[in-house]
Amino acid sequence: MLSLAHFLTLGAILLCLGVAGIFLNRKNVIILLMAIELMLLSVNMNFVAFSRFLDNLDGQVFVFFILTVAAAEAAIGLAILVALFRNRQTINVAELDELGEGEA
Amino acid sequence: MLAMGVIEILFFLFSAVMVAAATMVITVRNPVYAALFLVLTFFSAAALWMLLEAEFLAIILVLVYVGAVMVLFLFVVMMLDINLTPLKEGFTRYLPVGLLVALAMLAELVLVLWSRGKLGPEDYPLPTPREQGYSNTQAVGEWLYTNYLWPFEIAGIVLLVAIVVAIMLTLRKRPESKHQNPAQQVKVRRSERVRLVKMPAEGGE
Amino acid sequence: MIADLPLLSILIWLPIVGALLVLFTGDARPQTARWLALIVSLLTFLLSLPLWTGFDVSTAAMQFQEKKPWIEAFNIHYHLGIDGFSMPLILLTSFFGVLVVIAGWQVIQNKVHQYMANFLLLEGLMIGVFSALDAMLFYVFFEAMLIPMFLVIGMWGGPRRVYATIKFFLYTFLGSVFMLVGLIWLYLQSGSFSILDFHQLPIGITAQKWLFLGFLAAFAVKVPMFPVHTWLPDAHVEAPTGGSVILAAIMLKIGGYGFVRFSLPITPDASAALDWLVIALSLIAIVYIGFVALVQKDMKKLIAYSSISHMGFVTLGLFIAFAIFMKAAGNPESGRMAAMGVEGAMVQMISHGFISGALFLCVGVLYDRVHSRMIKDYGGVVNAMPWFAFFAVLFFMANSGLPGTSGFVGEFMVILAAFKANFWFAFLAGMTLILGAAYSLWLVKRVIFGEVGNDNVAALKDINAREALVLGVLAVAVLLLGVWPQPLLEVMHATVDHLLAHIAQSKVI
Amino acid sequence: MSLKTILILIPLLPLIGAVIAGFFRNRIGRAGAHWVTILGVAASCVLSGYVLKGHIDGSIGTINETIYTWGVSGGIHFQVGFLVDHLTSLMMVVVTFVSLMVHIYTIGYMHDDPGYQRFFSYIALFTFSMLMLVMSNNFMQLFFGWEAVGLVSYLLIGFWFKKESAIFANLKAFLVNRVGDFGFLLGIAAVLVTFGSLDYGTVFAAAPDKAADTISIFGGAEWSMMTFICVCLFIGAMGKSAQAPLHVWLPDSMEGPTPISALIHAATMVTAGIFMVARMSPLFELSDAALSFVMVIGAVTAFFMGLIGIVQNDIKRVVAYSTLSQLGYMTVALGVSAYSAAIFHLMTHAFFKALLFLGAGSVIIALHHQQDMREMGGLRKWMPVTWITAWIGTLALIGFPFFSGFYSKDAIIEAVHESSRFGSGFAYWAVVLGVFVTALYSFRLLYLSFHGKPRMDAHTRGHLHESPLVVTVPLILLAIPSVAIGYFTIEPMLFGGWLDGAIHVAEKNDVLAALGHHFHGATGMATHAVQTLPFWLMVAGFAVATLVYLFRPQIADRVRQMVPGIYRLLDNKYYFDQFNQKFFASGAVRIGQQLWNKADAGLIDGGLVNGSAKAIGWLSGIVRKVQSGYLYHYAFAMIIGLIGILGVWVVMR
Repeated sequence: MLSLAHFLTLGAILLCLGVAGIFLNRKNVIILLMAIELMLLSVNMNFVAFSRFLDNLDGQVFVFFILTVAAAEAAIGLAILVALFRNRQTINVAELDELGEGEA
Repeated sequence: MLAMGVIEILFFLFSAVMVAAATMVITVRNPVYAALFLVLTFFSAAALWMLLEAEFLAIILVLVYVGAVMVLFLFVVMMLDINLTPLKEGFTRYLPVGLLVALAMLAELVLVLWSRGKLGPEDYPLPTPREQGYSNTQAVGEWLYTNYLWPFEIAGIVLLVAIVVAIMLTLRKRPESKHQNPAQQVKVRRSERVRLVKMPAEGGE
Repeated sequence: MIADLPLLSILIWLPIVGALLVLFTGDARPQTARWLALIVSLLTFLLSLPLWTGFDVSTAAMQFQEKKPWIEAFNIHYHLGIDGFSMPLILLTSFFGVLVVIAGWQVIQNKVHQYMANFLLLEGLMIGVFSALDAMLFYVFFEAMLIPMFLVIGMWGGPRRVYATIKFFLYTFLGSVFMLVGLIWLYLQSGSFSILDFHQLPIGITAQKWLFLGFLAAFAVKVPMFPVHTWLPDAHVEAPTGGSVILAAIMLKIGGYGFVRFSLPITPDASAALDWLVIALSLIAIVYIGFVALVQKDMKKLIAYSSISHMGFVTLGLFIAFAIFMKAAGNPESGRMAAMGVEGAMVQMISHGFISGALFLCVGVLYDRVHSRMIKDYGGVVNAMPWFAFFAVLFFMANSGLPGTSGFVGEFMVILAAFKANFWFAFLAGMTLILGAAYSLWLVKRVIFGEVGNDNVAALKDINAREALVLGVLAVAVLLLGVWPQPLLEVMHATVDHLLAHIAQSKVI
Repeated sequence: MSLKTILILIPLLPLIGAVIAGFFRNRIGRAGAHWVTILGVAASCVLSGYVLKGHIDGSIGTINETIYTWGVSGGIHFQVGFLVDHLTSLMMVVVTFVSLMVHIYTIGYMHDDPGYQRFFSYIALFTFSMLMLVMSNNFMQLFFGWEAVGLVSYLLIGFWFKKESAIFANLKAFLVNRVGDFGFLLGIAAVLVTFGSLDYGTVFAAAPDKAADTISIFGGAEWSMMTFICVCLFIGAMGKSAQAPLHVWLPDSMEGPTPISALIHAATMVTAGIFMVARMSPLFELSDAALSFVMVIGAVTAFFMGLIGIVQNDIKRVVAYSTLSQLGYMTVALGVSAYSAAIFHLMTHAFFKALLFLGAGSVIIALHHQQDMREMGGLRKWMPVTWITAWIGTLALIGFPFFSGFYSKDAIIEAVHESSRFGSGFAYWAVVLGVFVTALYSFRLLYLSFHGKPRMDAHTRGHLHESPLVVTVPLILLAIPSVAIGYFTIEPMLFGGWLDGAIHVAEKNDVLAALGHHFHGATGMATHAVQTLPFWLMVAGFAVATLVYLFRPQIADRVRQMVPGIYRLLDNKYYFDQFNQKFFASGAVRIGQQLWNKADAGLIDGGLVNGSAKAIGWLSGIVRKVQSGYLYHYAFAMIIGLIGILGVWVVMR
């Protein structure tokens, strides 16, 4: 029998993959963004599962909003990326340390 | 677990595909491949949501996410002439750490999930399927346009702002490109365009 | 009729909306911005007059009340109303609203629209502070007020403006967060944010003491009391003239107002138990700051220190009430002198508003011409600017508490009441008679009188009609209040009596 | 016109004149300024005369009217109103008359001054303030007038604001007066707390009941409230009436124009303290200690300030020190409960001292603002009117029989002699020896400036001439009362009960009543004077002055060399100025400097404010090392945090 736990476990695995993705691809902003998408998906997965098992539509509505915001985020993130690339000719995160102390 | 019904089979199938695809997303070298694997992940997720009778969201995920957002990703990846070599540096070096962190987290999450022992089939059995004619889309729509009207409108504004911002960030004027400026066209005055020239009448000499 | 309108709301929001309109005029049309700001501020002032004419002096109840639910989840209301304490202060605010617009007319040449908008915004928020009867509403106005002031000093200020603004902001903010904690605690106890409910809420003595200290932190910084006063001289020195005027004339009063609206009625027992603290700090402020003012080399700094010293009378007047009660020991006739202290404090606030505002305007007049605030850069100004000298001497005399000017009234009443409480209170407070005259008139001697100090002074032009109008209006106000303070006193009798009757009762459960 | 209207008009007319002359000075011009103020003062002088006449013939009684309520607070009504009794009406006439004379005189004296209109505005404003002071029926209004005359005095001493010495003097005058006012205000506060009212009538009526009240100031020691009140009030009087040690401002105030020295710093304002104490007699009578204090202060001032007058060379300063000394006489009279004698001397002094000052002013104009007596001499040839009136003033001042000063001063000396109050022995010798001193410096002044050889330079001598009519007419008009007023008024003033309604003297203190038994008419008093010690001391002073300054000037130098210590002490005015400058002025500045640098800037700003900022800066300097700026570091930190929190949650659950 399928249970809520199955779905939640799946979500957990997905989240951990997203986290691992951030660690492994620490220099490539595009893949970082994708890893974030993975993590968002895991959250969405949980929401949908809860919505179904608790018979409450709020979860789905929230997924809807998360999708909206994620889309906006992706659009802006990519736009920043494009602007960044134009200015710096790179998307290597290791070279983007403006926030740190100059000499560090 | 002995008698796996169709639903269980489908669940494990799609789950397996999804986890595999997600693993590929974070491990392949080429971002194009990564994006494509992400598409696959989303497809699997959509299928799983179908199993959960969230048809509307499943479709939306495929249409909007796969159709628009991921395509955008691909565009960007392909448009930008990215030198991939330095980006992959240190992949193997960070592998152990990443795995360790991910596994630690997973362990914790699983611990949270299972140690309670209240999330099993007995506590939350799979609800009975909806009867014929039930429309998930309609239900979500009704819910959305009543209880969540304001947040919905705000979400719309957020999207609008995102569009404007994305354009603002990427728009650049190229000096060589020719385009018209309506504001300046309207503002123009006669003296700037017409020059009256006095010429001597012909044959005056 | 005008009286039926929601006057307080109009007074708050008219300047704020006006500020937005002024902001929209843009940088290119300074003249429009100026006129628009003038019209809005004049309108606000005119609309504030019905508050006075329609005010019922016989009752201590809140008048012109407005109440609408705001955040129902926390029982927060948009609740406005005024009594004898807040009404004069609102009038003072709207009055100065007009004056600063006129005062900044020519002086400010860059980003005029933003300057004017800032002041209108400030005006609306300050009126909001004085009329809010809901603690959360009060707090919002109280904090929001910092923003325009921050901008005014930060954008049009002097060379060290960044240091001054940050100091100003951190000081006041640090104080007010303690107040916020107190307000939330009161909410949890009473289930409402209404200040009037707080007044009636019985509270244990320990809790009262903590609350009192929380309020003290917020209001002592605003007043400012020794030893949290050091932000004021810096802020004043760096602020543009209009900023200094509003800061001295109105913003400091919010501290004093806070004491009568929060500390005294909400925590009367703690106030009685800790009155020695406030009295001691006030007396230190009066004497110590008097000495410090004496040696200032910068005119604005001197006036700023003198403000601190004068505001010491406000806190002294408010808190000697308890000492008088104790001395009167149940004899109600004898305890009535307490009212003189509180009323003296209120008069002192209004009067100090006029005088310090006028003094900063005077310094502004000189600064606009010579671009220096240093005393040594002047000398013999009277030779070139006789009319200016007339006003300056008048206001400095008022600052030193000359009878017949408003500066005398408050100090006189507070000293009389202080004597009732304790001879030494009156003795130390009376020192201001000497010190105040010393620093005020020494400045006059060095700046106004004497041979022409240098070529800059020789080239000075006397005040123009616009400056004369502003200073003249203030001079009339200072003299009128000094010769006949009864109209002002009359307004607050009922409220003061009510407050004193209230704080004489213990609130301890 | 009702009486109330008249009373309101009396102070208001000069005020209106002042306002018009001040604000519209350019519109109305010089003549307009002096006409409008003179008309205002003249009108109020006439009206005051009318009131006085009413008092004399009994058609007007004591008036106590409230004009308006200034404020009500704490159940106490502060009102503005007038109390006009015999004392007040006398003061009103003296004030307005001298003021009128000074106004007229000013037309000549200030003729060439660019601040002409301003000057008239100021002196008219002064008249208003002084009238408010004397006509007040309560302490608050008294304080108003008190400070207002101080303000005008401040403005007028610094009238020539370009002169550094003038603006120093006016600051000094105001501050020293403020020290007195500080005491005065505390006294008023004590009155209010004791009586619950500031109204004269209420307070005086209740005074006997409160005689036993006490106040504890230092710990448990109980002081008599009445003594406390009276001493505090008298400290105010010490400031205004320049009693030692608060006298230091008066000599310096001579930096102001001469008409001011006459009006404010001789005739009227400085006598406000005397007037005030007399007015408060119902309170002072209840405290012997306070009266002793008053008497001793007065005696010290009367004798020691007179001594300084002997060594001064500035003509106005000599007169100023003489004023100090005469004020001391009045104060002594107050101290022995001879209030009427003090007021009597106040009145006669107002006339002859104004006369002397204006005479000195006349000399100063003639010599083009030369004030040093060593540069004068022999002026009688050129300035006969000034010379004669100066003689009259001098004779009145030294108390020559039949002159007004004789009656008032002799009455004081006799009263002191009669008194048995603690310290009256000392006071008696101080005032008696003071007569010798007075005669000495007065004739010194007269001889040095009007007699002997002319010592001014030839150019000045060539231009010498008598002053114009606007100057000499006031001199003559003032000379008349200087001669005669004592003779005609001593009987009603001192023994006829003229002031009985205004001044209260306890039975046991009434020295004047005791004197009254020996009094047999003004003529008798004058002829009897030949047998008294003061008369012969005066003659001795005259003789010494004549010998030293008219015939043998070298004696003065020899005496100076014989007692250099005393000379230096007197020349430096007992080092009061140096002490004040060092101790109070520099001391206050040094305290302020220390407090500002050490406490304000050092401890609070440096330690607490910037110190906490520095501490935070130091801490964040350490913490900022964590902020590498690399995105993945932040992500890493977030994830670690997440794992940590999750772990805690798992464990804690």
